[in-house]
Amino acid sequence: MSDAHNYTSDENPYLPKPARIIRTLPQILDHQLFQIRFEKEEMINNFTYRPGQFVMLSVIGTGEAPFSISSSPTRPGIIELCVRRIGHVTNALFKLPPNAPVGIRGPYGNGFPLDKLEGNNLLLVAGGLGMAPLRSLLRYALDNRSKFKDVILMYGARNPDDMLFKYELLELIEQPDVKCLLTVDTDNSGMWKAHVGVVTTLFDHAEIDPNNTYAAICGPEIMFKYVLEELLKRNFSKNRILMSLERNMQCGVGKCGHCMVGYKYTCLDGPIFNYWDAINLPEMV
Amino acid sequence: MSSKPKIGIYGLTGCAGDQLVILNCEDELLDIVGATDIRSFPMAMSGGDENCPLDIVFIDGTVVQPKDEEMLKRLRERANLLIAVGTCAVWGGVPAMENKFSREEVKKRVYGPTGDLFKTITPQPLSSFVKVDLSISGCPIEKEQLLQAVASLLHGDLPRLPNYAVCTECKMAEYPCLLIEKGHLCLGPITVAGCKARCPSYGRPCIGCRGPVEEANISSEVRLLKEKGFTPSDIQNRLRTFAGAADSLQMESLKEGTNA
Amino acid sequence: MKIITLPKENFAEFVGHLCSFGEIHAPIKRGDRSFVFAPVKDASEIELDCVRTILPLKKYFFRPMEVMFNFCAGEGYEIPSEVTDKRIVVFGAHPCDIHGLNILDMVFNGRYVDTYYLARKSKAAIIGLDCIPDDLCFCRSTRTDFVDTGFDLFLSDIGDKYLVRVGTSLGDDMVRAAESLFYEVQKEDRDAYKRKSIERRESFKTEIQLQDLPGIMDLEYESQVWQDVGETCLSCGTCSMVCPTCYCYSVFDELDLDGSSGRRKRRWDCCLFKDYALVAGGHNFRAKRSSRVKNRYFHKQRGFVSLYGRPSCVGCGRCKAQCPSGIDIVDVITKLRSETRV
Amino acid sequence: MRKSIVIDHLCRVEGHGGITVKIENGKVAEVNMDIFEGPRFFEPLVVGRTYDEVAPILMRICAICSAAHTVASLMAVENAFGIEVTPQTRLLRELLVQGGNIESHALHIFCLAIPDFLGYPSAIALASDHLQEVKMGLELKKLGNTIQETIGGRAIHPVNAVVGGFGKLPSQDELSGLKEQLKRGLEQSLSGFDLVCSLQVPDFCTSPNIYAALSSDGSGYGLFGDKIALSTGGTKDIKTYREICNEGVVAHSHAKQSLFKGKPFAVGALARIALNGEKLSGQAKKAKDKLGMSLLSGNMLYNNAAQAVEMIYSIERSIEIIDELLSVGLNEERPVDIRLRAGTGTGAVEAPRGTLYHSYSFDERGRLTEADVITPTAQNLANIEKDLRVSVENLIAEPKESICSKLEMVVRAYDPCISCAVHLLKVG
Ligand SMILES: Cc1cc2nc3c(=O)[nH]c(=O)nc-3n(C[C@H](O)[C@H](O)[C@H](O)COP(=O)(O)OP(=O)(O)OC[C@H]3O[C@@H](n4cnc5c(N)ncnc54)[C@H](O)[C@@H]3O)c2cc1C
Ligand code: SF4
Ligand code: SF4
Ligand code: SF4
Repeated sequence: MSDAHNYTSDENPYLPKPARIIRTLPQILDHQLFQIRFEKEEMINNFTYRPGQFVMLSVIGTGEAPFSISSSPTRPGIIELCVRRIGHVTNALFKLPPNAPVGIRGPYGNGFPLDKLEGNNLLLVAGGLGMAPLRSLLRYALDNRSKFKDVILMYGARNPDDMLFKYELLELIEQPDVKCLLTVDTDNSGMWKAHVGVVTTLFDHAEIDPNNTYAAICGPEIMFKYVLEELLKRNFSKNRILMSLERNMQCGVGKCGHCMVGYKYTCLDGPIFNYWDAINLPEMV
Repeated sequence: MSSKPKIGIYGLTGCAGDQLVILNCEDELLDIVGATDIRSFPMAMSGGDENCPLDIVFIDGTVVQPKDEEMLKRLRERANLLIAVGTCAVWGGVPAMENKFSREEVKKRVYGPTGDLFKTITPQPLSSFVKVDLSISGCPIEKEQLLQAVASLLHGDLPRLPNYAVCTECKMAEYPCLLIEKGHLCLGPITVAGCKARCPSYGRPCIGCRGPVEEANISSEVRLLKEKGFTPSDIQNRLRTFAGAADSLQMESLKEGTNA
Repeated sequence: MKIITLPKENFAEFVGHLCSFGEIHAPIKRGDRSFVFAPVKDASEIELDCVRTILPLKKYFFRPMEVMFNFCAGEGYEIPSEVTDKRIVVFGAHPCDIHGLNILDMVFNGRYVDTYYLARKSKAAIIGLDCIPDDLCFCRSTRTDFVDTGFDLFLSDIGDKYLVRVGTSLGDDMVRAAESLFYEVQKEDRDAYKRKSIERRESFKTEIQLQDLPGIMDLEYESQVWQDVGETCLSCGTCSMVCPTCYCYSVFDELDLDGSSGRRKRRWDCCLFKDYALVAGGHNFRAKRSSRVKNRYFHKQRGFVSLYGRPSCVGCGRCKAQCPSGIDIVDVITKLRSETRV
Repeated sequence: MRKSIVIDHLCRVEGHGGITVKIENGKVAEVNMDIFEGPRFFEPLVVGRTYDEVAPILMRICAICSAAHTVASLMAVENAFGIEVTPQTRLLRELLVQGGNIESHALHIFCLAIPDFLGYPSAIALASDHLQEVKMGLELKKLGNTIQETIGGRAIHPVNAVVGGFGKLPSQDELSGLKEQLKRGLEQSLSGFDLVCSLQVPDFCTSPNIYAALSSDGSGYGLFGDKIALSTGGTKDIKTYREICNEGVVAHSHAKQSLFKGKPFAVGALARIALNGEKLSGQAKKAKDKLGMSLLSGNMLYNNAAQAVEMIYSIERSIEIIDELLSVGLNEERPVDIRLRAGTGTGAVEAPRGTLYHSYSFDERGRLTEADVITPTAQNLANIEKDLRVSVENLIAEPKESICSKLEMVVRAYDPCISCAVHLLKVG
């Protein structure tokens, strides 16, 4: 209105930055881990993020979609996204040839409040694809082991073939500095050595002090419900329960309106919400 | 052998308008031909291959006789992706307008005894007989949507077509509302967009040629048209001109509230 | 603020001077009784008495459909020059229109800036004009009947002159370009302005009580009102398209036949659409129309207050004027307030 | 010896049709033009509809000639209510119909017929050897579509032409723009004509023909008129179209066939030029003169040449119409008001393939009680069978494949529009 301004493309938050898929690691049926690196050296060096944040991934020509970062900022250079094949963009992504160009913008969202978490016990509870954002936090905590007290992971999958990051996590079971509890709803293989039963049954296998623990939960809606019950039963403060929400997102930067829950933008104020905030969002009750 | 997708373009019973839209892509036609391997397009070429498997088959027109049904089922067997093009293929179109009288009866009246030589069935959209992978509606389809669809399909993706009402496009283009300003019987609120509100742009009410939008609130539309003084039979006629076979337009659902 | 007067007989000449600041856009007639902002060549085409246009001014800065960038395999992205090239002068923006833009300014600024909106906005001059409300206007209730920022010039009709408030240095440039047409404010001008101002205030016929509405909305979250409106609503999207402060959009890619070049586009979206809150896999966070209707009101009257300290509705009455099924925002809010059901 | 030739599916014609020929003892026993396009029963479907719904429904009989259907339908409605439209509306409607004519002829000549004469299966195949020609054809086709879009609001199934006038008028700028394109198109249509003239036209189907066409009103050649002219002499009022188009049901066809006094007759570009060709002027006249008498030799394969002449005519006439509209300036007029009354009306237009009749009756509330539509292809069917028979008789010594392709060529020369032909009328 007063001073005409031509915005440069650097200021344009919608322009994806060129990147390449350098490796894909099949996980389970229709889920793959994509390792992605920016094309430009300066992007590789400057791209920092917090566990729990997400990026907008473009398969140019098909579209864009949000994905949590599964890798940890403690291991820079490569971004890992664990993606479920489910629609247009993800289909196109799975069909890309090796070394294909993609676009990345971000990181977006609040991520986990690391400053608060540090010095506390961490309880990570994941179901299904919910492991994607929690793996970032898990790796971060293990790489910064001294900053945290106990680290407990509870992860449930439908059966052993549906478990993401299975081998990596099985290794953790042996590791002393983390309590890794894995469970499956049913064991169809007969080879499963860890627990069988829904995630909440794992609570019997860990000692948790609600006063100096933060719980981070991510998974299907129904799992949330039962895990919350379990935590509240154990007198967890609603402020110490963190959850990652999923909503439709078209922009990732708080403009398009789609991810609005009540009056919060999942992309700006979330996707990590503490339970108190979440129940105060009109649409979450 | 080329690796270009093998395409077939066919018409069942209809005005062939949607196939003509393909031919009307004068500026792009040679590009389309270049990017694909058109195996059969009886309206425009002779000597098509009527047996090979097809990656994508485009079909316009309605099923009104057993011959159409046979042809459709045969094409389904041959095709990886079957695309219904045009309101006739997607919703039954004008031929399916009225389903009150028996076709056989009319046929007798019209053709006399010779009518027995051929059979007719109640006009129905393709989806009544086979699985349809993508529906591009419009009477005729919009060129722009067709080209978008072809580009997406060649890329291995299905196009994302508008899933909102004509009113949205009407307002985006800032046309005065004919329903409000002139009391016209406009079906814009319940018709699926994609035509850029073509009729309102000419000061004409939408007659619903693209068929109903998903979850259209038909009962509210009917109520408001009645308030404007239209008779139930006029409203019903108008509603069922292009998509008489659509579930949402059957009389029962006109009465009930829909998914409020 | 610098305030001067422009005699009405000088108005046409002044408009003539404005073209050097950009293409002039002002309300003109379309259809039997509708108006739109459109390019005008001279003052005679302008409908000075237009109460509301079909679309608000957002259409100039946040386009109904726009190309965000073109892409071509291996060549990166190119932002269309249309975004930044053109200068326009919008004449005849009413106070609610300007408030609408001020609200969009807040939304499109912030932690991330929407460069498309802001670039276009930075190239436009806004000349406001006072208006006489009709039955549908309730901008007094939303406190948007008067505006003191967001314009370069603002004209108030005080009889045979306009009182002109100069809001920005660009506005001042426009005045200076035609300096001889303007005069200093006289005592009778001040009196006339105050008289007109009272007259205008008294001409409002529609009022709603908005102050404590956020609380009422929380309280009436489960109200039958939403169910009723949900049954009437056509989900046709009209209200959002015409609302000066609805800014939702959807993003999609369009591919050319060659399969490697194309463009990313966005278009206005509407939270009343079935797919708005749908996520992959088929879960819909607002599957019912009533929940979507409720969301629209919540966002405007409740959520925006939490985020920006004010509701985003500017009381322009467009949604009511244009709703094919006649849903009236004032009516809905009044019902919600008087709702007694538990 | 019994032999039969069956062409299951005719390609490069609109709709579904085939040919069956039975040969017994070296003689042609039976020749059938089979039409198995599914019947859509348009006429009874439209009964009970209000007058303004009729054209939008009935134009959907056919996509290629939807402009002609629209205009004929509107004229029939207006005729029933006794309404006169303004001269401006008449001009704009004519322009719309000319646009349809250009599009349809370009499609037929370049995409369907020329490949025939040059021995290609399609325009696509033709394009690999004659890219320039195909491109030119597509551009001419586009020109016809642009006219229809500008005036009718859509290239297929126009939305802007309504009872009493037009929804929205084209702007002066749009019209001047069209004119520029038409001028370019005129050049192309002349080269197109030369191309058609260079084709060898075989004469295996030559036989005497009766022609029918609207006798163009006014001094010039035209696609409108109140009278039907016949090459057997005399004219008839269009209201008596039933006397000419005596429709009958035949067993092998979903379409009815028309006979005039028991004899087949032909409509279309060739018929129009035979009957009204004297009224041509400008480049079109020169083109017609260049072809000379061959047009009237009774060889329907010359229909393509006649279409090429008409394409020149339609372009020249369109320019003329635009000049006329621009010289007086467009009048911002609304459609003429309608006073409902019970009545019957007929409208006729020369569609690209020949004379098209729409005739309706309405009750006093403006609801349709009866509709009758006679399409050009329906009128031509009997004549096509006649020509097929003549051809088989002339070609009987040739191998089957060659007969087949030549028979297809005959059918295509008529540019039949099969979905048009399949309509319905009440018997008795
Ligand atoms: C913060 C966040 C983190 C996510 N992290 C992951 C992850 O780590 N791994 C993973 O596999 N998935 C993740 N998702 C879900 C993922 O975004 C969807 O699966 C993806 O958008 C599907 O896109 P599509 O085009 O393949 O699906 P389609 O069904 O074809 O398209 C879905 C449409 O909805 C839109 N959409 C926007 N937001 C979402 C959403 N959240 N879910 C679904 N559709 C959406 C898309 O843009 C698109 O227009 C996450 C979502 C959010 C919001
Ligand atoms: S004119 Fe029709 S399409 Fe346009 S807003 Fe009104 S009802 Fe909707
Ligand atoms: S406005 Fe309605 S009738 Fe007109 S083209 Fe669009 S969908 Fe068809
Ligand atoms: S909600 Fe309605 S009244 Fe309020 S600003 Fe939007 S359009 Fe205007």
